[in-house]
Amino acid sequence: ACGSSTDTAPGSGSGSTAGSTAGGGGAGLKVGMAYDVGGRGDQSFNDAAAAGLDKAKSELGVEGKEAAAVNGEAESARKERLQQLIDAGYTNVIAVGFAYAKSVGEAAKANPDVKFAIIDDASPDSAGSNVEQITFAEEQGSFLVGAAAALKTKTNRIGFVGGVQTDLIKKFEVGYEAGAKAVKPDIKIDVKYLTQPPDFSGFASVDKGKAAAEGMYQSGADIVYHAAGGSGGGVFTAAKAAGKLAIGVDSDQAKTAPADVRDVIMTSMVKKVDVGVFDFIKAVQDGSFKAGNKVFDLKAGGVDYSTTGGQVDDIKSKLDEYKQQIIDGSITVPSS
Amino acid sequence: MSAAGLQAADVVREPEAARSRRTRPWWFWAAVVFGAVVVISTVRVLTGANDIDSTGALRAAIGLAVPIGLAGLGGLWSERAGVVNIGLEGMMILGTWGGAFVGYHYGPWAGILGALLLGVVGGAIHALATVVFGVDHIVSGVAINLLGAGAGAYLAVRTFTGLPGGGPTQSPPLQQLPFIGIPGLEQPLEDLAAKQWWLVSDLAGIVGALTTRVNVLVVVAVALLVLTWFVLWRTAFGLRLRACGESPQAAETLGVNVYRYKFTAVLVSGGMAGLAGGFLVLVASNLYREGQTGGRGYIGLAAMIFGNWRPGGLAGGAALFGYADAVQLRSGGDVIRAYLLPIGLLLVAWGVWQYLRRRAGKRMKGVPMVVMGVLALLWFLLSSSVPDEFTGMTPYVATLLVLAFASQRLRMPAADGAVYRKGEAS
Amino acid sequence: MTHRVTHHGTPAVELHGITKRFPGVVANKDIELTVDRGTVHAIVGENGAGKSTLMKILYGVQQPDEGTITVDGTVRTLRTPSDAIAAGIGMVFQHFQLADNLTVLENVVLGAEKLHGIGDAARRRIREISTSYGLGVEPDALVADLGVGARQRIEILKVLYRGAKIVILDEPTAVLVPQEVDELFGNLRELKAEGLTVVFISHKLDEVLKVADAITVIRRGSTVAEVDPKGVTPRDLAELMVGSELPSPSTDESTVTDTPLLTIEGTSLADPAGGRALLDGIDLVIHAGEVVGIAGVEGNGQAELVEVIMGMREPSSGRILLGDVDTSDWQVREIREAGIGYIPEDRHRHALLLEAPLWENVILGHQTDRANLTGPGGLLIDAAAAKQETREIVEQFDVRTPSIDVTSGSLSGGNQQKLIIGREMRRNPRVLVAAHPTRGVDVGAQSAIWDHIKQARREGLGVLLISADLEELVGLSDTIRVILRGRLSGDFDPDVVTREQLGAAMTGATGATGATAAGGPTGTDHTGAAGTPTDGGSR
Amino acid sequence: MSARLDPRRLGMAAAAPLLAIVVAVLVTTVILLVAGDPVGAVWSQLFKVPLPRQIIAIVNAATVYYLSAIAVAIGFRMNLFNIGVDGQYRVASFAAALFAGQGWLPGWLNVIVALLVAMASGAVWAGIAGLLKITRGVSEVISTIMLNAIATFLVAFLLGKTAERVQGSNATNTKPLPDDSRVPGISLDGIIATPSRVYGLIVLAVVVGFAYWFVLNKTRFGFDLRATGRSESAAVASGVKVKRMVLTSMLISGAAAGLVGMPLLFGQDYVYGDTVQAGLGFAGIAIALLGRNHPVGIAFAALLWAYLDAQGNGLQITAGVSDRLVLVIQGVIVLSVVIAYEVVRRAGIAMEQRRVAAELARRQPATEGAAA
Ligand SMILES: Nc1ncnc2c1ncn2[C@@H]1O[C@H](COP(=O)(O)OP(=O)(O)OP(=O)(O)O)[C@@H](O)[C@H]1O
Ligand SMILES: Nc1ncnc2c1ncn2[C@@H]1O[C@H](COP(=O)(O)OP(=O)(O)OP(=O)(O)O)[C@@H](O)[C@H]1O
Ligand SMILES: [Mg+2]
Ligand SMILES: [Mg+2]
Repeated sequence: ACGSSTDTAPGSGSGSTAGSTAGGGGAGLKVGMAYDVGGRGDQSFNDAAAAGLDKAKSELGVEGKEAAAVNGEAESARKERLQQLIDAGYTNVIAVGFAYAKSVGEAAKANPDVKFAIIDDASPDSAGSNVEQITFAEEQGSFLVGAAAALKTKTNRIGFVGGVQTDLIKKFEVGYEAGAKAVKPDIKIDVKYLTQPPDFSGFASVDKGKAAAEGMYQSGADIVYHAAGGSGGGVFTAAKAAGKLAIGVDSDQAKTAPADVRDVIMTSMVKKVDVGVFDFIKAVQDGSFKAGNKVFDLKAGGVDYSTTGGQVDDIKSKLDEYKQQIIDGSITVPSS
Repeated sequence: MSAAGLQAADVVREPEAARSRRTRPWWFWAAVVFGAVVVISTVRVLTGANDIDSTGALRAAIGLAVPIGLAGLGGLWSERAGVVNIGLEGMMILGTWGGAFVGYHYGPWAGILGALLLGVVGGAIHALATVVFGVDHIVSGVAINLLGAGAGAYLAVRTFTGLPGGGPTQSPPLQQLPFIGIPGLEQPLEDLAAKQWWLVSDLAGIVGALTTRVNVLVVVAVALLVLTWFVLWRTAFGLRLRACGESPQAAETLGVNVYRYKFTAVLVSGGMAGLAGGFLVLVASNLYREGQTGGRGYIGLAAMIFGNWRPGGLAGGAALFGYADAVQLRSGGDVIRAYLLPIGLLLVAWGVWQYLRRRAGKRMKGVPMVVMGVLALLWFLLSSSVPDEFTGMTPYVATLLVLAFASQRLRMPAADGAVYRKGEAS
Repeated sequence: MTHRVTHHGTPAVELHGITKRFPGVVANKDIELTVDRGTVHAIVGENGAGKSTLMKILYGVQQPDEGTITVDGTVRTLRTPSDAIAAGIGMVFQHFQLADNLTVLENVVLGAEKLHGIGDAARRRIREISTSYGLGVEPDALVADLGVGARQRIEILKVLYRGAKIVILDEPTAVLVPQEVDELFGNLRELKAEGLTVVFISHKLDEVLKVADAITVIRRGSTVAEVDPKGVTPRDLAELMVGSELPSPSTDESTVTDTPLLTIEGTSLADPAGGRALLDGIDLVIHAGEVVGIAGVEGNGQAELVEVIMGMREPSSGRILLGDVDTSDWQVREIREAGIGYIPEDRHRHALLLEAPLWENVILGHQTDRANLTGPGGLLIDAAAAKQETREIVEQFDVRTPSIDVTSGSLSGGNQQKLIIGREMRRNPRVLVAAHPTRGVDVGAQSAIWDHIKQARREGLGVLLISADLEELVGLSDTIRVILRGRLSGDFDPDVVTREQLGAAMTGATGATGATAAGGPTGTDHTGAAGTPTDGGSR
Repeated sequence: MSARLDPRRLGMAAAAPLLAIVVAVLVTTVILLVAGDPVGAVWSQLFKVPLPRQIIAIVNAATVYYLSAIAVAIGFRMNLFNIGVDGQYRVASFAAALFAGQGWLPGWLNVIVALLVAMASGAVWAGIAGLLKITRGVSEVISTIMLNAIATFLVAFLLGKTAERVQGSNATNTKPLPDDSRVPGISLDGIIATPSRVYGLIVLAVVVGFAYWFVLNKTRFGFDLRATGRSESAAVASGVKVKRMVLTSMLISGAAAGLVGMPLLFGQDYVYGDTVQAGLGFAGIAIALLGRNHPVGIAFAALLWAYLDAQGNGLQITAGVSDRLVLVIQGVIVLSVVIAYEVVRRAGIAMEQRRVAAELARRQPATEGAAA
């Protein structure tokens, strides 16, 4: 997508940016997207958001402008990014990641005419009359894959690899554990976080993900769930080498992971960031934008488990049963 | 001329000359290693922390140690020639991009060359700044870290975006380099290791990790280590190179072209660091990923200093770090707890010995050790595992502890970091 | 007074019209030099006269701007030392060019690996040369473990190993004691006998006269004379060097009093590495107005003695009294504050901040001297006062510098030394610890430094003088002690003691302490040896 | 005296940075051309006049960089390479945020004590490296690298234990500062029209910078410190207790590092959490070196750094070029600046020597035989 900029005459100043030319020619809505660290192409969280934008481009004819965060950047850099998107005329701004919470809050106050969406945050920091706070019930989706892992394990031991030990990733772990314990109260769960904030390299350390998962497989676990972004690739490699199974995260990784490891991905906890993004854009276009927190939970179809590959077909009914119980509230999944 | 007079003078000088600083013989180190295995094996049997030296843990350790070792080797080449190289991290990042880019388009073998080459480019910049322009070595190194990080990321955006499975921060998956091993050994060793016998299973685990399913690039790395030792300490080229790090003026007055040796050394240094990056993309991860080096260049530098600017020592430092990292990544809370036992005992013993040996005034030096040792032992007895929050620190704490107890004999090349200009011999 | 020397046959080296300019200074100007084969040819001149530069040109370290170099009848262009080595030239530099942390073998074969490799063949060859010239060099020793004499011999071995036919020695005797100088000269004669040619630079004119077959005098970059050593005196040579008459030696009366200033009692220092004690029961008293000279082969405890006195090391036993105050456990700063001045042996390492301006260097070592300080509690540096002080030092001690704001590194060695001496003397110390105060300094500056020391002595200063220059020791000291293996001998009276007696005591060849000529400080002066070293030389 | 006012020298000193920037622009342009990125768009973004709010942001960022660089520079002047400023300021920021968040003390008192807490904890963290160096001879390069990593784990662990959870937030933060402990920004409304404000604690940077200059250049302690940095052996012989000096300067460097995060804490974030700005210590190394360890030089370097950061932020949006390019430019600038300085320095030395020699040649005839 980025290659397009080479087509622009040097010096024209208005170089079209990543992905901005992919959409239809319609003079639709102008959407600015501020990614978290990693940006478009991270094969993970940011890519899911990008997918939502791409869909909006092709289906709704909106125009997009994108920029990504840098590791360890200052708060002011985030604020400035949002402001520059607005200055460039992209007056519907999506901030991807909770790091933007404060910036969105302030930018929203300073630009009351601009519509904002923020992913993964529903705190007072980012709240505003022109802000949609999009959050996901990661713990609910994780509960389901946790249950799936417990149902499938032969060794009564499963694992969880977290990229960076943040509260957000902790939600995945807690839900996963609850799901597994709901099926087998005595199940043993190995947990490993690759790095601690503010060292976010745990989302990019394939080798560490691999080492962690290998350790789990070799000490008896047979299914490992990862919430480790790019490091998850290492978990899959380890599963493949050990002849064991893994669980993907965010998107349906049995479809997106490298072809040779897809068969070890038993299921994935799908977090539909793309849906959140698309819905926001659509709502703004429709004029049905509503400020406030929009929770994408199981009930709303914002999180789910995937069935690609058919490896969980045999337990699907049990999983759907749990799903129903969560939706109707008879099971409350803890989130921390 | 009076040979007798000379003898007399030599006798007079004896107090100085007597202080010889020979390095320890190889069997000393062999004995140390074997002793360590015995201790570890005993601890394993006593505590049941079987992952302490399992083949898997050791394989992971090797995988984590190699990039650090290669980076350290890069540091060694450059610093032995008198050029401080804090820019290893940047050169490594360049290597990751080079390895991935070339590896993707021309296959993993070519990828090795790509990584090497990009590292050499980083080395060339450092050499240009430090050797040709005589810039402060640390400044140049810091600049190269910035440059490497920026260039790697920038190039990745330009070259990986739009490739299948690639993106601005990530390359497409790369082909694997082959693994090799001594055929027919894997199964028997694995069986033996599984028996969990004292010493026997441990040795089987170690031999297994070293002889089976070893990536070719690991073999290359080990070969480079040995080759480095050979070239630097057993050839005329190496002698000249080291002389440039010890006394460039002396080398110059004997007809050595110091600039050329320094330049070459820094290029090789870059190549090694690049290869360290290449290992990350070609073996450890099978793809490029922004931020993948995660400060390993600095750790490599630390390993080299740890190893007293010697290949064997730096291999030891890298191995220690890699092993500790592997253990902690493999959720090794129980293994780390197991280590509290020998460490506690060692500290107590050392402290007591200090107390007994020292003169009255300095006896108290042993006391803190005993206290620390007792605390370690208590921790060992009262817990079943070290909490996960602490295991992550293990490699760093272990390195610091080892240094704190064994440092002091470090000696860097005498002219390391000094800017050399030709024609200043006097 | 210039004695032209006639040359026969093809000279080994002919330098013709050599000119070398450095930014703003002409180091060599139209130099002519002819060195006959199989001779020892000396070059003398003041500090900065251009001797080293000329030799570096001959050795290819630096390139001449003009002029030709002819070696064995062939005109050569020597771009690097390799070219010179190929032409059969070897050089021992003014400052040793050795890598401390390499072995002797490695230092020797470096750059000449093609000859015998770097292994056993080379080792054999080194042993061979060592034996045949009696150098006593052990190939596998670490250079760091060796003393100066041994290092000097390694430097010579390096040259011989390369098969050099022409050997340049730039001030090889500056750091040697008499025995070592004799050995070196023995070596030179042996080399000469084998047909080698030696070019030799020294400030010790008596030595020069002793070994040289011909002498070239250089003054401010130009050759002023070539003389035959027969028939000239050191004084003639010195006057040729400086281009004017030298001052006549001053006469001194003893100023020794009964007031002990510095008393060292039974002081020992254990070797941290566990060897024999570095200092062993040192007893020494320095009285007001007395100069106590310490002679000895380098490495026998001189450095340690100074370090113990200055508080850089704590003695393992014994007492050091300043007046009647025990200072044994004082730190350097307290000791300096108490009025001990210090002229270290290695000025670059211990006495100067080479990158700092002169006035900051004048503060160094006297940071707590109220004269340099201002503000409440004296916490601030008084730059203005320090600069004024520096100006006065520059004036009074003839430090040749254009400004006090230039870095001390940009002064020549002699001027650096004068600055250091000025800094210490101006503070009116009670005791001065001076190690090799005139090492590598030219004759003019040297006598100026001596005058300052003598002047202060008259005013009651006590001096501990450590020197490798026996002339200096004999000329300045009221009492001489010899240090050997960390022990001090009894007193020698400088007026009656001979070189041989001192030499024997320094090497332990005889019952050294028995040779003591007179006990205690003596009242006679020793004019004959003081003044300049040049006339005391030929005993 | 003449050394100060020599116009040629002054000219050369000014030429160095300019030359460096020209070289940096050229090199970067070549990179852009090779990569096929729009050269004009990049430079017009990087060189366009920042908007008022961006100027404020640049000044604010520079404030923080400045403190970090001073902390590094203190070590450098002693020949100590404190790579650990990064860990030190994170430990300190956390401790200060934790303390100040409790609001035990009222208003300004809370701020001042929190600053002291920060300095103390930064000093303690750096002191570990100092102690290891003087007691065990551990290279501060290694120990500070290790301590950076250990700081990460320690702070993350303690933050996890002490964090204040906010409903709906995924960020992990300490308890926010009470309102009366937030340091108000300084409005520059009179000069440039923007509601943005400069950190109130920019005062801290000014004070620290002045103190750095004053202590190093004017005090006895500073003299000892610089002497040790220039020649340890000479310093020992002059009576400096080098071990104590190492520890002291490590402690001071750590204390200064402790202040790095304070403008952020009291002027913007009001909490310490996992989205706090990281890597400031490493930027500080580059900035200190770029500013040649000089308090004013560092100020310029910090502003340049912040300027490039700020202008680079918009690269993706206005020029469609990866903002990683800024890192490349920063690296190229550091290299060209130091190379230019080196070239100029050598020319300067040659000039000085020429002067010395000329002066000597002039005085020589008069002083000949001066030994008398
Ligand atoms: N590399 C250089 N750059 C600039 N000037 C130099 C250089 N080397 C020598 N000089 C100058 O050349 C002159 C001659 O120096 P040289 O070292 O040859 O003197 P020397 O006769 O060997 O003195 P000494 O007896 O002290 O060794 C000195 O004035 C010195 O300032
Ligand atoms: N390589 C060089 N580059 C620049 N200047 C030099 C160089 N070598 C010497 N000088 C200058 O030459 C002058 C004399 O230096 P040199 O060391 O030869 O003095 P010296 O009197 O011979 O001292 P010493 O007797 O200690 O050798 C000084 O001003 C010094 O700065
Ligand atoms: Mg000289
Ligand atoms: Mg000389």
